[in-house]
Amino acid sequence: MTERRTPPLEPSLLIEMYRRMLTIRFFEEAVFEVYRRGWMPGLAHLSDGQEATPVGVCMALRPDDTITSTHRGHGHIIAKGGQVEPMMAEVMGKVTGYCRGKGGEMHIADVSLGILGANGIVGGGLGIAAGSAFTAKREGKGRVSVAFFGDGAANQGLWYETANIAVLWKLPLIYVCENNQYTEFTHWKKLTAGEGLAVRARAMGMPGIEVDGNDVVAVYQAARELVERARRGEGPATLVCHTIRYGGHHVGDPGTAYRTKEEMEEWRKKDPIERCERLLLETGILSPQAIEATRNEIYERVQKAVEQARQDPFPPVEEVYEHVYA
Amino acid sequence: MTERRTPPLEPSLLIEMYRRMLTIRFFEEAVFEVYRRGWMPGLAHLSDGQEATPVGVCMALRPDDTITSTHRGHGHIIAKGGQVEPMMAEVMGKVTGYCRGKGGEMHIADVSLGILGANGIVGGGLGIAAGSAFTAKREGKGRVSVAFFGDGAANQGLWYETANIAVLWKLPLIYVCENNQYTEFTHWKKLTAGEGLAVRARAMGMPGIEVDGNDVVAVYQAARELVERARRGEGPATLVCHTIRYGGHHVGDPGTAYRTKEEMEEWRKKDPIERCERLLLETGILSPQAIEATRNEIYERVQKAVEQARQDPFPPVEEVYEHVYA
Amino acid sequence: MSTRELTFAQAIREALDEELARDERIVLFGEDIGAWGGVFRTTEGLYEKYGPDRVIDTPLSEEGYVGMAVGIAMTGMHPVPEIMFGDFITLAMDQIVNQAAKMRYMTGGQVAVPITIRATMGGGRSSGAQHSQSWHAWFAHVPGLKVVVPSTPYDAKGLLKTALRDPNPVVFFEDKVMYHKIKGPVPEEEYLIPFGVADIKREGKDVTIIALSRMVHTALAAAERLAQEGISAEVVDPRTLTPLDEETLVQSVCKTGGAVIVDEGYTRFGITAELAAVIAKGAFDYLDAPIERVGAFDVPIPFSPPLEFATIPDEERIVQAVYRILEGRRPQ
Amino acid sequence: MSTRELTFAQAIREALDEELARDERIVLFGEDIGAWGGVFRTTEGLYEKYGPDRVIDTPLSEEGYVGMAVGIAMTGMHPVPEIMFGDFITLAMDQIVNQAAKMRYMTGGQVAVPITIRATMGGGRSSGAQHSQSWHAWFAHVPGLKVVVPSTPYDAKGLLKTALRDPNPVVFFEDKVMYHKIKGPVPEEEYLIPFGVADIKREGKDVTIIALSRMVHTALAAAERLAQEGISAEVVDPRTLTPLDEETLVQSVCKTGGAVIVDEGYTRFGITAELAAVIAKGAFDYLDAPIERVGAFDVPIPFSPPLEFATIPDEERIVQAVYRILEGRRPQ
Ligand SMILES: Cc1ncc(C[n+]2csc(CCOP(=O)(O)OP(=O)(O)O)c2C)c(N)n1
Ligand SMILES: Cc1ncc(C[n+]2csc(CCOP(=O)(O)OP(=O)(O)O)c2C)c(N)n1
Ligand SMILES: [Mg+2]
Ligand SMILES: [Mg+2]
Repeated sequence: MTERRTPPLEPSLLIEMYRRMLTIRFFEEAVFEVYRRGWMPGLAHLSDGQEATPVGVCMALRPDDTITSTHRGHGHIIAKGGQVEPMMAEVMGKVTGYCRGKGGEMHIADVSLGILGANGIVGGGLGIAAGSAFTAKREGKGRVSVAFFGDGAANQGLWYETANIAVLWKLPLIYVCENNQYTEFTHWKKLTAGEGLAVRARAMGMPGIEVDGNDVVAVYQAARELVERARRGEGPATLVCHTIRYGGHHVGDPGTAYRTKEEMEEWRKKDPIERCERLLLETGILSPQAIEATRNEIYERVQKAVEQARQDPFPPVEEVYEHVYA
Repeated sequence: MTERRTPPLEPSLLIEMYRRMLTIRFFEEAVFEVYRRGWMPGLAHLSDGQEATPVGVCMALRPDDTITSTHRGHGHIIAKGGQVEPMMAEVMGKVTGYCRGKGGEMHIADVSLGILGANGIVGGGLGIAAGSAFTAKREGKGRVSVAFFGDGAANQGLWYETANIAVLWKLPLIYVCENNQYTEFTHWKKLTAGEGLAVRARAMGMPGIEVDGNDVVAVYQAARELVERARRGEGPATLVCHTIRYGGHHVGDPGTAYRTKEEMEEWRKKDPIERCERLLLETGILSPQAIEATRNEIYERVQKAVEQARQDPFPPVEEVYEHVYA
Repeated sequence: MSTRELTFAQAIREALDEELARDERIVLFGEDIGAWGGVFRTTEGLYEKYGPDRVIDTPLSEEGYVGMAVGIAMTGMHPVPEIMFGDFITLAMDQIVNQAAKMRYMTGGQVAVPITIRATMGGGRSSGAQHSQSWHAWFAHVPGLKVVVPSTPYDAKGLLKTALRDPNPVVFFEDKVMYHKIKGPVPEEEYLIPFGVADIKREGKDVTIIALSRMVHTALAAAERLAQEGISAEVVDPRTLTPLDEETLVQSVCKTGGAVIVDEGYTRFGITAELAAVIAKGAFDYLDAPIERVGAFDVPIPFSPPLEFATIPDEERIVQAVYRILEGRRPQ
Repeated sequence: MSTRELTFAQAIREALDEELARDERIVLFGEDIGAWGGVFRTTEGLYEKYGPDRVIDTPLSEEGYVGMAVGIAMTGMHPVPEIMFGDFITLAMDQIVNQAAKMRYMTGGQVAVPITIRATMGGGRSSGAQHSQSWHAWFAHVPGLKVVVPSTPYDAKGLLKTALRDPNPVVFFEDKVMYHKIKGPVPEEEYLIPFGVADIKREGKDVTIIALSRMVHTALAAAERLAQEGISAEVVDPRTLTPLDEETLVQSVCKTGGAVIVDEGYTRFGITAELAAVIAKGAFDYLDAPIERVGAFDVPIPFSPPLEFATIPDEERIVQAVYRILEGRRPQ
């Protein structure tokens, strides 16, 4: 037997990270299938390939910390504890969905878990995240707020305006920029001046850190440090995670026209889940059998969620006028 | 007789700078008087004290270069060649004004001089300036675009969005931030995170330079370098000029509640016009008599402009429907 | 009940003061609303009384601080962002329309978004085209928002207090010309005014003038002039646009047989259009003449006073509109 | 004249193509409109044909690139910024409303601001509350803008070419559901359609249905159904909202005595209100029944299909509105 690696983190934590990443992967693959079979209305924006970022960040959070999510939000929601059953029902527009079918694929939220909504306006959630950080600071319980957003969103003026305010007021806010290399169909470097958001963040007076967004341990460690700093009242920070989405911009885009095969193959070698699996095996935290069992268990759960959601009813038409006002 | 200083710039240039700064000073003082006497409708935002920045920058420009101005725009307009007569008439809402009385104090423009309008939306002109730079680049004649704006405007998202695009597309655009220490009634440091706009500009991938905004020669030299760089096709830059407004935020504000006497006295010692006068005297470019004559000449011109504007008619009511559409 | 005369600005300030004292979840945001007391003095003294944690000066970033207000509201507080000149609300449109107004619905009712956005409106101050606009029609068109347009100190205070207890986003429009010019009685005792209840500001029987915000005063002056000529005009103030008290408006017109609708916003596709459409339908069998709409001219607000005053509805235009209705009145 | 059938998207693309070729001052801006050809394929092939200097991919910065367009227009070019989903136009409101629409007026006529803003509208694609809205009413309310709402490939091409030669800011709304679903004849030869001229899409005598953009097709389907029952409905399409061809609308209603107004935007304070107000006045003596307004329900557009389809006007709602008018018709 070869020498075992020492686990970089608590085994239970690593297992949980692995489970959440797998859940995201299987969920996204299932949504794709649901779309392909015509079981869902509209389109979906999948995040398979990007699992390490939301999971690494969210495992550094407390239950009462909040996140804001994006159009590509399924991963954030699962990472923060969202359940696949009401998620899948929401994707299909069923009344059993998190938002009773009113939100849809792009707007899944579970406010009780601190998930303050996903946003179809790219960058639109940055204000909400900063606002949550304001309340958190006011409450004084060390709660933090995380804003997930993409490399494209990073060029919206709202980032700049809230970053200025967050630094000034020392808000416990972590900007997590998932740089998946593309803003829709265009490479981020064609759309982003200078060296990117981490450098800009530093110019605003906050830490700007970049990490391998496909390494869940690295993401976790970086996030943890920034989160703890924010909890201590030392203000906001920006964490840029470099990653890739495997699929297209949405389920209708194969994602091949603007990306090369080689590029994608390079990224596949850095698959976040495989890396985590290797780590679990090499540290002896999980046996190959346990890995296999975990995969099966989660896969089954997601499949069941699909089956159940298919059976579930659409919302009754009377609900159309509900929830406009509180 | 004491040794003479060597002029840092062409004497004719220094004289013209002096004349334009004086014109601004006397114009602003006249507007205040016009307001005080109830000869103008509404309020006015004066820039006395800040003369060196617009003049230093605009003397580095060609006639076909464009500028965009702000709510505190009289100085920019005079610096770019605007005439006091139609300006004063505009301030009073007369049909002889630059904008036939439709624009008013806050919206004086002479497009034929490359003055693409002043803006009552703080930061609102940044898009226009970037657009003019786009056209300039397309024309390929070395023309540049200058955006004047304040320390307050620098926190608007539009700066960030256009800065990103301007750097990406290498637009011949000079952002000139007049940091007059206050955003209305609040000190800029209370509203601005980090070290300020020059640092932010660098993070966007363009030069960010700071100068003494009360030293017309320093402003000119810095502007000239950035303008020439832009003409050569090397892209945008940001120039931050530190200065102060002598008066209040507008003519109804004495400007004393949020600023100390000492602070203002320090600034008065750095008066841009007095410094320029001293330079002209010490270099022998102008004699005390010539200085006196220049002051009188310009003062008289501004006073005449006031008298004429008072006589001028208001626009006929029929004009209200004109100029909505071209 | 003891009453005093307060200006419109004082009434606003008093509502803010009382609600800040009552509910510590309320926080005010805006440019120079703190130490400076607000450029229109509507927050005067509140910074001193409630401190910099409750009355907060923001950077010049309308999108940013209104956006933050959405998140603050979603996490249990009640933010009150101020838009100094309503013209600048353009910068915060996305956060108001796509975020604040929709979050409850999109989450299937999981959250409430209690934000009170205070914005000014109104021209007539020679402030030029970018400091004189009245954009309340836009927000009345957006589901999920409530829109309030008070005309008197009494209404302003009672409605603002209601807004500050409403769990929904409310856009509260204050005509800046009224702040220091309009005075009126305000009880010492606490009171609230419910949304969706129009107020008959003057009773009459020959014609109904529907007006809101500052135009109520213009309408009342016109009604006074008409009274001298023996014409009895009823003046009705809807007070809120969403919800809209259609019934009171329609009933008044059913009684008088004629309606003039007055609003300081632009005429085309504006407030007067909706109110006219509602009344034309509701009072279809009672209208003796076409409804008259009196709004701002459809031009950017000009600076020069003779032009500016021409664009904004005045007494004379209202009176002329009433004449047109009475002339056009069919033999009964 | 030879004609072909083109889809709505192809007609748009062809107008852009022809005008890009005709006038080199025209430059297109937008997100992924270049190499990718636009997410709705309306700029397909134009990048290849006119190059990256004429068909320009922008960062995700709506306020920024629309703002730039104002300056580009003021310096002699004709920019065409695209707002991928009309919902995002909220982000560019200030630049459209306070800058583009006012610059000419505020400078006393010194400049023209020829911008053609292309924006989509329309729901029915299960895209959720932030990708399904129709905000054309806002812009119709803003002086200085022109607003175009074409319903057919023929109109889209002719009106877009007119917009691209107009020296004013034009907001051109394209219902995204029509892009690939609606086909129609388009002549090979060049033609332009002037603004402010409504088009009678179907003649009739019993009732007038006024509809715009995609709702024209829904109205035509309703008219067809009504025809089977012996009811002859006229369908009138205003095509542009500013300028508005009030005369044609009013004349049609004077002829038929009844009006149903259909728009996919929200009902309250929306397009249907202005059109109803204009007609209620212009056809006052000819209306036999109250005007019926059919707009989207006043709720954020829901995702789930049964809810979403309920909110958007359909054939059935139009037919029912016609029934109400004919029932309510007074004995003549
Ligand atoms: C304000 C706004 N503009 C444009 C779009 C259309 N759009 C949807 S996703 C997207 C790209 C977003 O890129 P990025 O932020 O990098 O996120 P990613 O899709 O890569 O996860 C665009 C342009 C939008 N939804 N919202
Ligand atoms: C978008 C917008 N927000 C707020 C205002 C109100 N306002 C006018 S001037 C000003 C301060 C501007 O500060 P700065 O940019 O530093 O320019 P300065 O007045 O110092 O020249 C403010 C807040 C405005 N006109 N536009
Ligand atoms: Mg991306
Ligand atoms: Mg300043």
